[in-house]
Amino acid sequence: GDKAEKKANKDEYKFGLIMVGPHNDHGWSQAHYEGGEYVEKHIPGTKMIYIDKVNPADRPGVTIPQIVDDMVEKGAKFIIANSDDMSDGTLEAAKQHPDVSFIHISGDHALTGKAPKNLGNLMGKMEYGKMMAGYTAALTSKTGKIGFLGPLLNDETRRLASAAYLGAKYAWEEVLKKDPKDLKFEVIWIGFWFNIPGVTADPTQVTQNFYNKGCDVVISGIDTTEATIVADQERKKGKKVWAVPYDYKGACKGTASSCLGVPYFNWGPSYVKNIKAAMAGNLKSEWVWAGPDWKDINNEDTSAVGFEAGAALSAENKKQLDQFIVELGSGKLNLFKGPLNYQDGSVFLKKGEVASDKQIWYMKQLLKGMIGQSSTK
Amino acid sequence: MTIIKEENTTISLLKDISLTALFVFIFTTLIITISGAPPFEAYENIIRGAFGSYSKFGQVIKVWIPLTLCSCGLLYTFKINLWNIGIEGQMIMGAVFGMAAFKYIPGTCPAALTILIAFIAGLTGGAIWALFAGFLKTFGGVNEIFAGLGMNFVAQSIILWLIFGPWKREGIASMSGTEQLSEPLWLSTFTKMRISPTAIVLTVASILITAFILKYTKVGLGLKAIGSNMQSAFMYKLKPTSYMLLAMIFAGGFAGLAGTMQVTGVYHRLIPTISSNYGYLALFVVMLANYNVWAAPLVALFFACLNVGSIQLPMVLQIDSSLSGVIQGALVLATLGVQSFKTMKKKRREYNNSNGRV
Amino acid sequence: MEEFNLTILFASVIATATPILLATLGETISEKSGIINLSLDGTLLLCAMTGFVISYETNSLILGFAGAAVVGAVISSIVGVFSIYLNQSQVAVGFVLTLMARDLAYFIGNPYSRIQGPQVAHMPIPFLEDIPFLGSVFFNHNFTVYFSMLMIFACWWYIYKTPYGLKLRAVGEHPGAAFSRAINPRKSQMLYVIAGGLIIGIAGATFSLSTKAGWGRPQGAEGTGWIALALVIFGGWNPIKAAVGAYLFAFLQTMGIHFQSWFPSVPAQVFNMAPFPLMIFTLLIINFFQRESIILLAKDKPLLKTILRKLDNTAPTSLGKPYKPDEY
Amino acid sequence: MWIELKSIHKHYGNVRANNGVSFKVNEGSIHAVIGENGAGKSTLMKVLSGYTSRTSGEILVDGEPVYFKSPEDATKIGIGMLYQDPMDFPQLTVLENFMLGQIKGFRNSEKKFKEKLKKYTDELEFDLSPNAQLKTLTIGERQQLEIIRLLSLGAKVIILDEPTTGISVEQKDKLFAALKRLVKEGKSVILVSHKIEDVEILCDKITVLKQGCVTGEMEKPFDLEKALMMMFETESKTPVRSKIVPGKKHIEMKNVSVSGGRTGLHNCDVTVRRNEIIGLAGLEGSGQGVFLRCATGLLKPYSGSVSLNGKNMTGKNILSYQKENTVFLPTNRLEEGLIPGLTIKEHYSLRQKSRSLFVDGAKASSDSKENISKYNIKGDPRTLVESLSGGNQQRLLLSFIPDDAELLLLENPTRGLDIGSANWVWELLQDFSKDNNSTIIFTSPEIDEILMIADRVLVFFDGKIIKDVKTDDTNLDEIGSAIAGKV
Ligand SMILES: Nc1ncnc2c1ncn2[C@@H]1O[C@H](COP(=O)(O)OP(=O)(O)OP(=O)(O)O)[C@@H](O)[C@H]1O
Ligand SMILES: Nc1ncnc2c1ncn2[C@@H]1O[C@H](COP(=O)(O)OP(=O)(O)OP(=O)(O)O)[C@@H](O)[C@H]1O
Ligand SMILES: [Mg+2]
Ligand SMILES: [Mg+2]
Repeated sequence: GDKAEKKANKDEYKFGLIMVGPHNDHGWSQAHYEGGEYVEKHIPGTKMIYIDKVNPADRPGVTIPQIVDDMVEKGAKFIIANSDDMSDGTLEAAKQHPDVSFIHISGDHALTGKAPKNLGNLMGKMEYGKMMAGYTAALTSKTGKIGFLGPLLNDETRRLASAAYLGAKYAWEEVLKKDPKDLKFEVIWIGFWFNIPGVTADPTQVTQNFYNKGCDVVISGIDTTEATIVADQERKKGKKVWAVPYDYKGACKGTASSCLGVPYFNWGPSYVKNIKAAMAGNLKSEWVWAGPDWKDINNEDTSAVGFEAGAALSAENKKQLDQFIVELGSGKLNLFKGPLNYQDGSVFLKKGEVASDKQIWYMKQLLKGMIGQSSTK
Repeated sequence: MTIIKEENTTISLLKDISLTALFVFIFTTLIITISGAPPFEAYENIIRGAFGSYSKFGQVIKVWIPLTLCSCGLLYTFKINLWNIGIEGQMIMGAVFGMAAFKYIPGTCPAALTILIAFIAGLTGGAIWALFAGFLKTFGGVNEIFAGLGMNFVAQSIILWLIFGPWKREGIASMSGTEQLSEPLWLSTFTKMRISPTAIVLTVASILITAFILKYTKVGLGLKAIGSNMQSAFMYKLKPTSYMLLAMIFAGGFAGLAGTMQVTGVYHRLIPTISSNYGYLALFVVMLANYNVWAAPLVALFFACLNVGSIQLPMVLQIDSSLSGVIQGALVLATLGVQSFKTMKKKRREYNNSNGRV
Repeated sequence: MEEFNLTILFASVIATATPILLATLGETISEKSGIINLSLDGTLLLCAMTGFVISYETNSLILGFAGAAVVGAVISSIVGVFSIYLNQSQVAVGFVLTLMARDLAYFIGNPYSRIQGPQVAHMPIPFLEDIPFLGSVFFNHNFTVYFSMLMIFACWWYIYKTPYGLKLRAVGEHPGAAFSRAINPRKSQMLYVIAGGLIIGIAGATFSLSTKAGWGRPQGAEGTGWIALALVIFGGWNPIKAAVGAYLFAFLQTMGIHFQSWFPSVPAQVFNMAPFPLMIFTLLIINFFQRESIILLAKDKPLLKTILRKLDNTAPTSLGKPYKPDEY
Repeated sequence: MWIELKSIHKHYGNVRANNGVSFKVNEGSIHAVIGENGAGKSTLMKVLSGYTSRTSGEILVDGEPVYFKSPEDATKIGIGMLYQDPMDFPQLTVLENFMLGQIKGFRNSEKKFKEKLKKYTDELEFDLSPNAQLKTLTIGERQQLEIIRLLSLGAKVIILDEPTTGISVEQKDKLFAALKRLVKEGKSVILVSHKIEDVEILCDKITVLKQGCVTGEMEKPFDLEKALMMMFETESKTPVRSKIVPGKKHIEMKNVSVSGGRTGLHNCDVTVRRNEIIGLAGLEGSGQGVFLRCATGLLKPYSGSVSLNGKNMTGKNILSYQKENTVFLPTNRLEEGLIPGLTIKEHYSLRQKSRSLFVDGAKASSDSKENISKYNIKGDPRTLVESLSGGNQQRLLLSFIPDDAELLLLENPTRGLDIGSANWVWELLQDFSKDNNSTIIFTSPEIDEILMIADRVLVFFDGKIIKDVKTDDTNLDEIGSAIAGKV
């Protein structure tokens, strides 16, 4: 029996998934984990090896090259590293294992030309999801005060926070026709993708602080679900507050009373595409930024990002949201269109100018009108 | 007569060790079973994870290095009866000073020289940090445990401030660390095991130096004397204060060296958790090694195996790798327990003997 | 956007302080009897995990709290047995336990991370909550908060106003003398270490069932134990002063978020560190004012004398020193 | 209530603190237990009060055998003890100290106890304020409180272990008056003391202990000389005092006050000249130890000044004193002189003078061998010092006196030595002093020894030097009464 098993193992195509957070975090890492499961289901003969919580706080002393070595020993031919944090390590490991294919999520080595042939990048166009998040938040908000629970500061997070702001601004000014001055959109950064006690600011406290300050919607930009949990607690105390979680389709589960909806990643289809290419031996070192399937952004076989409306979203606002999605999809509406200024007043997009992918990707500051740190000066 | 005595101690040592191991084995097996995983498979995976391949064993060595360095440092402070819990912070400050050297020494300086300066800087940084706790202890009367603990948190804040503030990556503020060092500043490594010969040589040298200092120099003897009875120090013209500070300098120096080693040899940058808890773990190591210079590296090796091997647990069995910490803790606790029972038994026997003579 | 609402600020200080306050009280009781329970940090986590897992499995909060309390008691009784009966260093054992309990919590709690579980319900106190300002600050919380506030006074009353408390202090001061006065020092030390452990256990469960509801790695309670240890010293082994310390710390922590916008160059988490320099400073002060020369200086200066008395945070005399009965 | 002790044994490991003690305490009497330091008096009393369990033997109370597991059991029967080392709580208040041991349950009965305390203080004419912190009280007042507490617990037999050490004369009178009153009421008192004078005034019967055994009993009227004989076995030693001409000022203390020890040292004014041999007399803990430690820089005075060879040394640490060739040998050999856990050879290694960083093992070996034979130490270089017998530990310590020592401060240098060895040591020291022109200051509990060796005697009482006299101008009686505070 043992031998047969080994033989069967030999025929398997193993791919390794390295996750920064717990695979059951109801957030970023779980979305990847389920993407991996999707691959196992849709490409027969593939098998996922995974390790989660790969970050220096949870696994002190453990490095990406080390894990990759181990996964390769276990037979992995394809490695996915799911955090921006793993950028240097993945590059190092890819150079050490030229015959193994690597995908670094959210990175840009393939874009900057640093990447060896066996390393590609993949990311979803979450700015659309975040626009929807901002849009629903502003539609729902009574006070016009919206908090954005930011992770760490970099191009990606600035991009996503700005996108959420643009969505909110659009809803506030164009849909609700309210005074632009009454919309207050504040970002607070905790310092990492999730809470590391003593190292990052505590997201629970940051969220509570938002609500205490009069925000009634908090948009989460972090990998874990503190925002919705706090929103739920506050609701039980009788406060009318909402939250928008992030990353994972099932993030609203259990906190229905406060959850307006969740912008999420659907990694499965992109993974399948990449792994199939790798199996056929023609995976290229590419920088891929996969967008939603505008026909049905929640189609699990085609759309890379989606927005799952939550139970707390009113029927009326849901209708508005659907309209908004249609407009975005048709290209009729482009929120990254000038005039837009950076926070310090310098010009981001001139009047009428439409941002290129690269401009959006390398977002150097928050946008004018947002409150919060743009960069750490 | 002495020979018989020695034989006895060896046998009883073996007896103690097996008794301790048995306790721990039963305890961990129970814990793993409770968690719903097969215990023997877990053990097997840990062993394979540590010895399964060159690169895995190389990884073990990578953990062994800082652990052993910190243990060497702690041997000095334990010798003089100080509980240097601040070792963690000392390692952090070593890393910070080392990183500062890398950052501010111009790139025109030869890499080898830069690395050397960084090591010296790290050693100094750790020592300075240890001295703070030492001064608080000797001149301020603040217990070294609380002083050290406090200094750990202060060090943690400093490293965070640097990483989120002045030393952040361009446009980024993340706990993932500073910009990477340029490759020439990495410690070069053997290809297969990916371990650095420099690091190994330094570590082995540290063990030998520590053993030599503690065994053959007046410093070692003085530390032991003051540690055993501070009240008598004046008879031998020993200054307890100076010796305590000296021990702290040694401890901090070795810890600082370990910190710099993590920067140039492992992470190639500064990260907030650069000390990886190795300082705290080294306290375990030294306790378990019964404060013996030769046993400490072996225990450190064993602990490193547990640490590295346990990464297999989540990958293969989907259980948490913190099992290694549980085993380590249980080992130290069981050792302390067995020790106590032995002294109690011995005392009881003496008591009974003296009764019998009445 | 920084309009301050003091009511909300203070209410949230009271609420966030709850678990750390309870932990501080538990440790104070234990240390008052002479035993340093250094396992605090790990114990809190293990109890948080236990509380969450039990409540989740049984759907009973009471069982969760009870289970956590029992675990807290078990860990502290290990510290007790090793230091009181087996003559091992309290520090060594406590330290080993703190790391081990933490890892044990992560190990056993792994399957339960990041799932939605039961939480303590919000429970404003009728009528009292309507008092302006005070009502919202003190009486608009959940049960754990009221419990912690009650415990401050309960502990204070027990320690300073009852015969039992007198005996507790006596043991911490001079176990040998306590023995000559019909007190069994070992038994009472054991008892109070365990009592402290029970409270610490409840503190842990308060984290996972209320303050930072849920379990995960990290849970968010990490590091609190060390802070509580510092606060015990800061509070001079007096429950009320310790509580003031806990609230002060919670205030600093809450303010830390505001500080981010006021001092953008200082990361918020730096403010978490505040208790530690304070602790060291307190210890320095304690020692400084016990110097012969200072006491002499104050001899005929009433003002200086009162200041000294106020600052006198003397530790229980036999704190951390093992008591050995006069025989074996 | 009468008590009989039958063949009490108490062993601490190898030490036989009590080795078969038997005697009887009558009802309504004051019974004295006297003996030299370490005779086993305190141990015996702790056994009787239930604080310590006995190794073997029997205690009969009113003819009934009793066994005490803790002081509580003894208190119940009516035996209470005032311990030599204070067994009270300086951080707590007088009232709290009084209540401890009497209170039960949850009820706060402060009021009741306040009244009770007042009743007793009035009765015995003590003056104690219930809310004062105990640490602000004098030793004498703390003893008064303890006695009251014992009475309030219903003690019928009160044991007092060295109650007169460290209290003032008025307090002593007060105490004795109170004790006499109690005895009249039918209570018994056991008084443990060094002070034969106190015993003479107060007691009805004396039991003398030596080395854990009863060496004599005596009823009133006492023959004090005989009692002293039983205590100290004062065999005549060969008088070896040598006439010496004092030289220049060696050490000078001006109005020095130091805290430490039981009593501290107050306003000490002394000048010692070179070549003098000075004996410090006084009860243990009357300030002699503090004096020596101050003279060697171990304790720093909080007022006054110290000078050595004309140099001002005030506030300097011991190393500076050692540079002036001062040597101090303490009496607690294992606590303050030797280092348990280290071998004889390691001790000599530590004392090596060379500036080299390395231990010269060969030299340490030869040093230890040489000294072992010179000082007749029973052990070898590899012996751990704690396993040497007390006498040999003392010899080892004496061997540490360096050749260039000028000021020798010796605390009880012949402690634990038999008479032959003691004489040998003194011969050695005197020769040394002659050869090196050095000064010796030593303490001894035995007046005889002091009178025999010293040129000059300083008598300490309650932290003060109350007599400073040439040996030729005084005698045993005078010194003896000075020791007890009568000048
Ligand atoms: N707890 C103990 N452990 C070991 N040895 C002890 C202990 N207590 C007393 N001894 C030893 O027992 C002997 C008798 O001591 P004890 O205190 O009874 O003497 P003492 O007659 O009261 O002397 P002093 O006059 O100095 O008070 C001494 O040798 C002492 O060292
Ligand atoms: N802790 C110990 N370990 C080993 N041996 C010991 C220990 N203590 C005492 N001994 C040995 O026991 C014997 C008796 O010691 P003890 O101190 O009772 O001698 P002593 O009769 O008092 O002698 P002295 O008159 O020199 O004081 C000695 O041979 C000593 O070496
Ligand atoms: Mg005595
Ligand atoms: Mg002896």
